[in-house]
Amino acid sequence: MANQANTELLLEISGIHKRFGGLCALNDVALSINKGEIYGLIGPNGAGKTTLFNVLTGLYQPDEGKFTFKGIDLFRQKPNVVVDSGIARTFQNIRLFHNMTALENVMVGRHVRTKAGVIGAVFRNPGTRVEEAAIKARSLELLDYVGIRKHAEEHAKNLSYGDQRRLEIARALATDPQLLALDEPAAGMNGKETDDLKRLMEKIRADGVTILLIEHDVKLMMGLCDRIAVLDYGKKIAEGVPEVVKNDPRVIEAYLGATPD
Amino acid sequence: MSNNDKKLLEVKGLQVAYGGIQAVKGIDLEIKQGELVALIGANGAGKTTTLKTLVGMVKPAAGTILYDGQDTSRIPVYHYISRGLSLVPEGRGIFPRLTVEENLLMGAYYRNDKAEIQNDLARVYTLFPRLKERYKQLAGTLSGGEQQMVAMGRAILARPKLLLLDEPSMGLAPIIVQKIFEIIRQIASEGVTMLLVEQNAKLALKTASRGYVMESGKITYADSAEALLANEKVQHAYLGE
Amino acid sequence: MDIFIQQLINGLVVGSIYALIALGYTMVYGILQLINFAHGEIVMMGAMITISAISVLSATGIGLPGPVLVVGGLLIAMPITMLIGFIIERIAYRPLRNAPRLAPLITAIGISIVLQQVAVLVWKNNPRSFPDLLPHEGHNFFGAVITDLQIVIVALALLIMVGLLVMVEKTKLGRAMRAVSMNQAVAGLMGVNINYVISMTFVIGSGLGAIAGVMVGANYGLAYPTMGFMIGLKAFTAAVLGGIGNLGGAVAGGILLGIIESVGAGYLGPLTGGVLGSHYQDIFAFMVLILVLVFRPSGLLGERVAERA
Amino acid sequence: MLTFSKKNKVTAYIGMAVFAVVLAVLPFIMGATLGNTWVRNLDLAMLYIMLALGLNIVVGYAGLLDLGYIAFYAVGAYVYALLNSPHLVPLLAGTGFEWILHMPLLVVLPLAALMAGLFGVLLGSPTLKLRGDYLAIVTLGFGEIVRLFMNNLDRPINITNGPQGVNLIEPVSLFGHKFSQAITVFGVEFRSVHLYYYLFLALALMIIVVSIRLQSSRIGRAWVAIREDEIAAQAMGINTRNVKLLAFAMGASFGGVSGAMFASFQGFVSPESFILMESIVVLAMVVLGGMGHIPGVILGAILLFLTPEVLRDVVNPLQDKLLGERVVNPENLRMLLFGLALIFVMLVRPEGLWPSKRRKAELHEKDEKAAAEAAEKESAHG
Amino acid sequence: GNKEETPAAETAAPVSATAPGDVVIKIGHAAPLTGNIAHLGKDNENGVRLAIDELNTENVEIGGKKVKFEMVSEDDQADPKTATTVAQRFVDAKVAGVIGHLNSGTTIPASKIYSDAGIPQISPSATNAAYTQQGFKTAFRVIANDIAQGGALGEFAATTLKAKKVAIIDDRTAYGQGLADEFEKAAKAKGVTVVGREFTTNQATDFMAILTTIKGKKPDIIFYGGMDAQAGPLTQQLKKLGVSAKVIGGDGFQTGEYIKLAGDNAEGQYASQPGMPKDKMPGFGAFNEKYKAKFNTDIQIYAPFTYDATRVMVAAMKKAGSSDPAKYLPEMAKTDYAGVTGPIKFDAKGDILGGNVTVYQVKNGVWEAVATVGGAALAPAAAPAPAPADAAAPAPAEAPK
Ligand SMILES: Nc1ncnc2c1ncn2[C@@H]1O[C@H](COP(=O)(O)OP(=O)(O)OP(=O)(O)O)[C@@H](O)[C@H]1O
Ligand SMILES: Nc1ncnc2c1ncn2[C@@H]1O[C@H](COP(=O)(O)OP(=O)(O)OP(=O)(O)O)[C@@H](O)[C@H]1O
Ligand SMILES: [Mg+2]
Ligand SMILES: [Mg+2]
Repeated sequence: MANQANTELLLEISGIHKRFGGLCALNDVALSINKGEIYGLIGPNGAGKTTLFNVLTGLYQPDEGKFTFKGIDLFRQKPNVVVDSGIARTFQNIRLFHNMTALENVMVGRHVRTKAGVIGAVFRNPGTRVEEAAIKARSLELLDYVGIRKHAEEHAKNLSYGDQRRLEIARALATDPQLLALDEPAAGMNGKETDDLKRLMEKIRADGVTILLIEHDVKLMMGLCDRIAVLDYGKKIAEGVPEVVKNDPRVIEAYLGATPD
Repeated sequence: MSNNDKKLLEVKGLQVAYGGIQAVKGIDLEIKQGELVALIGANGAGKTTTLKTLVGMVKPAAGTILYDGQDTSRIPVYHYISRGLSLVPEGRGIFPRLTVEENLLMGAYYRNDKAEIQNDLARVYTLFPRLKERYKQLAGTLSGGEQQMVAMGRAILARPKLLLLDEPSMGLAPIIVQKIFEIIRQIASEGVTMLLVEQNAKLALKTASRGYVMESGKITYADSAEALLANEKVQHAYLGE
Repeated sequence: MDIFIQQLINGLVVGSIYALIALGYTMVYGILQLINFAHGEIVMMGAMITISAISVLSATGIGLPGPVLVVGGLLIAMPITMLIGFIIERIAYRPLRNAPRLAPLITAIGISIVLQQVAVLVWKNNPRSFPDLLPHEGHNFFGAVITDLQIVIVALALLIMVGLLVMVEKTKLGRAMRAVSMNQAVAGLMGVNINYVISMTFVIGSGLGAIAGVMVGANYGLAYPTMGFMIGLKAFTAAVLGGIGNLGGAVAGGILLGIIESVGAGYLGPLTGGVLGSHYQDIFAFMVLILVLVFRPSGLLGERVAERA
Repeated sequence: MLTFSKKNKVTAYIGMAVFAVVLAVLPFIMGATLGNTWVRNLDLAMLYIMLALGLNIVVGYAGLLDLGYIAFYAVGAYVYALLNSPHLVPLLAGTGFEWILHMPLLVVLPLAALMAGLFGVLLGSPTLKLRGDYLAIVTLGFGEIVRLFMNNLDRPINITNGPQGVNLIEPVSLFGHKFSQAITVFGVEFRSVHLYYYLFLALALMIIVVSIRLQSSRIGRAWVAIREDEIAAQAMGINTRNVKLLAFAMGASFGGVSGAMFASFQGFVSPESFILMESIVVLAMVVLGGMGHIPGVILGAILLFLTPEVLRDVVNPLQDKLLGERVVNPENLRMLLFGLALIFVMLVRPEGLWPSKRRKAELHEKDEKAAAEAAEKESAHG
Repeated sequence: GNKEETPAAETAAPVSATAPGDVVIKIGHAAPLTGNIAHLGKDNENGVRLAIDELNTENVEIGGKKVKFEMVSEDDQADPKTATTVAQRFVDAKVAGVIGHLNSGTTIPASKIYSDAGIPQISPSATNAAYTQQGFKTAFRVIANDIAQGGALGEFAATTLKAKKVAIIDDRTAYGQGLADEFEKAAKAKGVTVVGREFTTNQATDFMAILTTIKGKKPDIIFYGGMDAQAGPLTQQLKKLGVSAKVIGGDGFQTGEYIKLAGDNAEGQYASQPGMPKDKMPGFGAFNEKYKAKFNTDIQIYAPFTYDATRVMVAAMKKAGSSDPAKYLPEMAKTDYAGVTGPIKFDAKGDILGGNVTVYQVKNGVWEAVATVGGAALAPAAAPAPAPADAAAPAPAEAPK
């Protein structure tokens, strides 16, 4: 926002509605995220944040609205198309492939960027072998990147909670996303671990990936995000730089309460 | 005052293992009647495991647990609650396809005093007016904060003597966290003894009178809450910048 | 027209029998998410034991009236099937509660084979005729015929469903059953004796199985050790059609399946100009099942628990 | 199937060579000691290995519970039977399509696989949205539909010859030699059962290799991912619809190959061979052996197929010896023991007799999963 | 054949009752001994056992040597695949001949293996015409085939019962469908109208839907091609619907079981049985008594036929002076034997010559023969089968409907 010249629009949604039976989980939501920013999404429990993530990643089909990413129309597209276009995510309740190793988890993330099929698998032609080696190399690199390379051969479910969160991020990064959507990555982490996570996110951003972040840790959000949007009852009630959002009376009333500390 | 010095819970040398993995490696804990004690520590330190062991969901490998002066090792899981031990589990553990009221009544499952149960239910509804509004809604459709309220309300209906809370603030909006902690203080003020496990260490220590710090299955610090808050090492390891 | 009404009645009766059995499947499924493949054999056991019990009772020579004999036989059979149900859960399912999902499915199949073979050893392979003791006076209903026994079957299916619904929705045991079905660990924390609740579910389901078995035996006049498989399969299909785990769904699915079958058998021929015939009734039934599930992936009345992402 | 460290490579190669020799002479050893029934049993066991490996792709790899798998076996069998028997002759007479009959094995076999694969897709497509037990019942229904069609497509036009089945199916003929006739090479007489043994062995090995290679491929990983968590798999960009259909098609085509071989081996097919119980038995082979683990599945297939046959040899003589008469109908006893064995094995080894590491791990997952599920709020809107 | 003392057992083969010097001749028997029709399979087995036990007391000599017979009985589970496995077991066990199988669906695939091994096979009960039309020299049967039985029933329905309209039901098994088709052909040939053709399965117990359809068509009689376990409840349900048309069918439910299952409603229904009426069978009375005495149960259906089949086989061995299949097979073809079921001779294909079919009716709760239809004339006439080598398809002459 500050320097218009440098901003490049990455994701734009408008008029998004999502209903579950009688409940309107998203009501006319509009967002636009610029390339390279860390964009925060906050709001009370049940406000529709995760639902918005699900819509953005194709897991839920919105009822109406507009959704473009890099100018490509992704409205009501299948998840695999969305991922292919460059959006990846993590889940609020960690959803790893528990009985695969950490490395295999990340390798699954490479699926969308590779193409060996049955023929390749069966005949193991040179092309397939090269691709397979590349998948592995890139995956190890990513494990290293998030700092859990030493756990590569462990089953995902045996990793500690914080490492599982990191693994989920590595897996998402394996799809080569331009936009990485993280759903409460710091939930259940203590202050120290949260700080580590914050540094990881800054590194990812520095490497050119735009981040969309949901978190209830206000301190983290205020310190990390370039801009923040606030959802309440499926509606966007505020948007702007942290300082402004923090002092918005509606946000205080619906979400922050009397400021702690 | 003598009553207040009574040890409600006394844990000695507790060890717990999952298969080959030792999750708790010989810890000692003590909680006096009416106390609010916090248990903090990193992920995987063994906090949840400790709580689960206290209510019989996990069997200890070694050590003794004396509750109200009695050894609890032979009690089946479903009898703990009638002895006054109640756990609000990590992740809330509500029954998604029961209504809010049915969930609350599950807390009183072991009780047969119908009139008293109705009283307690009314009390929960005054504590959480939000739940009264929604008593017929399926609990699975509630928001996270509301579910946490259901879980706490359910525990109240069990009339516990010792209430164990496992990360009640996890994933909740700040405003809800404040509310939950208000309620925790209120329940404590009514004389219920509590052991509170929290990732939000600062908040937990501010609420509790005493605290334990757990690290890789061991207790590393045991002190008054203020002392722990002031402890630099604790600050550095758990409280963040 | 009278033919059409007759076909509907036929379907209703078969359907009610399916429903009676489907209730047993659905109860167990509801609480454990387990297909109790052995339930069909419980039904068979109910019928076979009742036949034996009746012959013992009538051999005493007291000269009891027919219906009393049947009820007497049933009262002997029910506790036995309940015990069998209890034992099955105890030895074949309980140890596998934390095992991979398909393991109990295989033990269930094993149990079903074992029960069937035990029945063959006890009763031999021949079909047994079910003693003709119940009134089956035919009543004329717009030119169609329905017998007393058939009316009883339909009424019983509905009655038992209502009874079960009341139990599950209104009683403490019912609430505990539902709680156990959602989260066993937490239900235990609340003071629910999970093993007891699950055992009760099997005991009740198996008791119902015995009733269903007697209805089947009496209605068709025979029972045999291998009868459980086919009728169990149909009933299970009905339970799924209605939405497995849902008591009302079991009855709705049962009756619907019965009517589909009977209408399929009766009208596929004329409707297709004789190209298809009653031999396509099962195909027709399965096609309907698939169609229903494609449009309602959790059955007719099943809860649509969309998995949350 | 087995991995060896480098320094063990030599021993491994020796081991493999020994194994290969054993496989090669096995039918003759069996034939000499136990009779040709056992060579025949070996042949049939091989067919079941192929079947079980096919189902393993669907159930073991992709985690889709299929109770109607035998349908694909049936499709393969009928494709072979109809194209290699006199049955269709009157129907095709004068239509100009007579050429479809009597095609060489190398054409019929892929055709059978293809047809079965097609049916796999046909079954797969309406069931993609279904989960767990709903999928089970629909696949079960599908299996029955296929069998019923085969039983009833004798009127108005006689395509399958209905319950009478298709008879006089020609045996496999390779390199101009009919497998029904014995052949003598270097003084060794290879009988029909031997020839089939080597053919089936070759096909089974092929299927094993394909299974192994699929497992550790990009596609194999996608299957496991879907089995572990379908939504997460979707979110990783896996086109779950196509990947699942692929599993159905691959599994089905293995079944088709096995079915075609069954038809030629047996010389007769009828719908009775494709009843639900067969599907259940094949499923039991996969689960009992160790889902998703190829050696386990093979072991399961061999054990479940051969146990009843062994019991046949054991139960009667044993009763005669011990009791002097046959107190219990041996056939009942055989089934009884089979049932008890199923229960016993599952109780002792719920993860299967020879599970993969991954599956072993899964066994200890439930508690955590319950907690995770509880944490997840579930929604039940109508 | 005297009492053996225990010491002998040490040296003797594991076969229990063999004196040291005897030659043991194994005769295979195959039938379903488990499953739905195990009672029929057991009955077949009993027939063979009776014959063999008798033969063993008769001091039979073959080629100048005293011989002992031993039955090797196997369960084919009525399943084609199992049947071929069983067949291979017999071949391995070097049986001299096989009595079986019970069902057409198992007899046919197994016959190929026997043919390849050159072992004679006599089926006591597989009536599907295709069995003997494969061109196998080793395949025989001692029972009239479906063409004969269906034809006889059709004729009986038309001429004796004077039926004008019939409805036909079959159970979609090889047996039921085959018989029903033959009945349909014969009935139509006699000018009877087929007003309905319905289908059920051999697992079914509920027939209300198809019977309701049939009721609307008002047939004079209802033909059922299938077994007793279905025919029983089917008959009951007809009565429930108030249909008075008579039920008629083949040997599948000409059993005591049927009468039990259908209860009072069995009264007056018809079913046929290949062969002469039991009381007219030359040796049936004596056979029946022996059977009851030995097994303490009633004959189901085919025991007399398996008994005869066993004896026919042994008679051929005696004549040839050898139990080597290659040697006695030619004698089998020349069989001329007076069995308890009647005279037995085979035609060129191995079918019984002049196989009669008797129609029975339930009267006062028991089956009573009411007519014997001359299958003798029908059987050879109806099966011209010009090209024995590869004609598996139904004979083209019968194609037009
Ligand atoms: N699949 C679904 N079916 C029905 N209702 C749903 C579904 N998914 C979400 N909802 C409802 O939509 C609303 C928004 O939920 P959502 O999970 O998006 O909230 P959230 O903002 O992420 O909350 P939290 O901070 O607690 O994670 C809630 O009321 C929820 O119950
Ligand atoms: N069911 C289980 N099986 C095997 N290991 C387990 C199981 N539950 C927990 N563990 C292991 O025991 C250790 C302690 O776990 P626990 O859940 O008690 O930690 P915690 O302190 O509650 O952590 P968190 O803050 O993440 O909740 C961890 O290493 C964990 O991986
Ligand atoms: Mg959320
Ligand atoms: Mg914890």
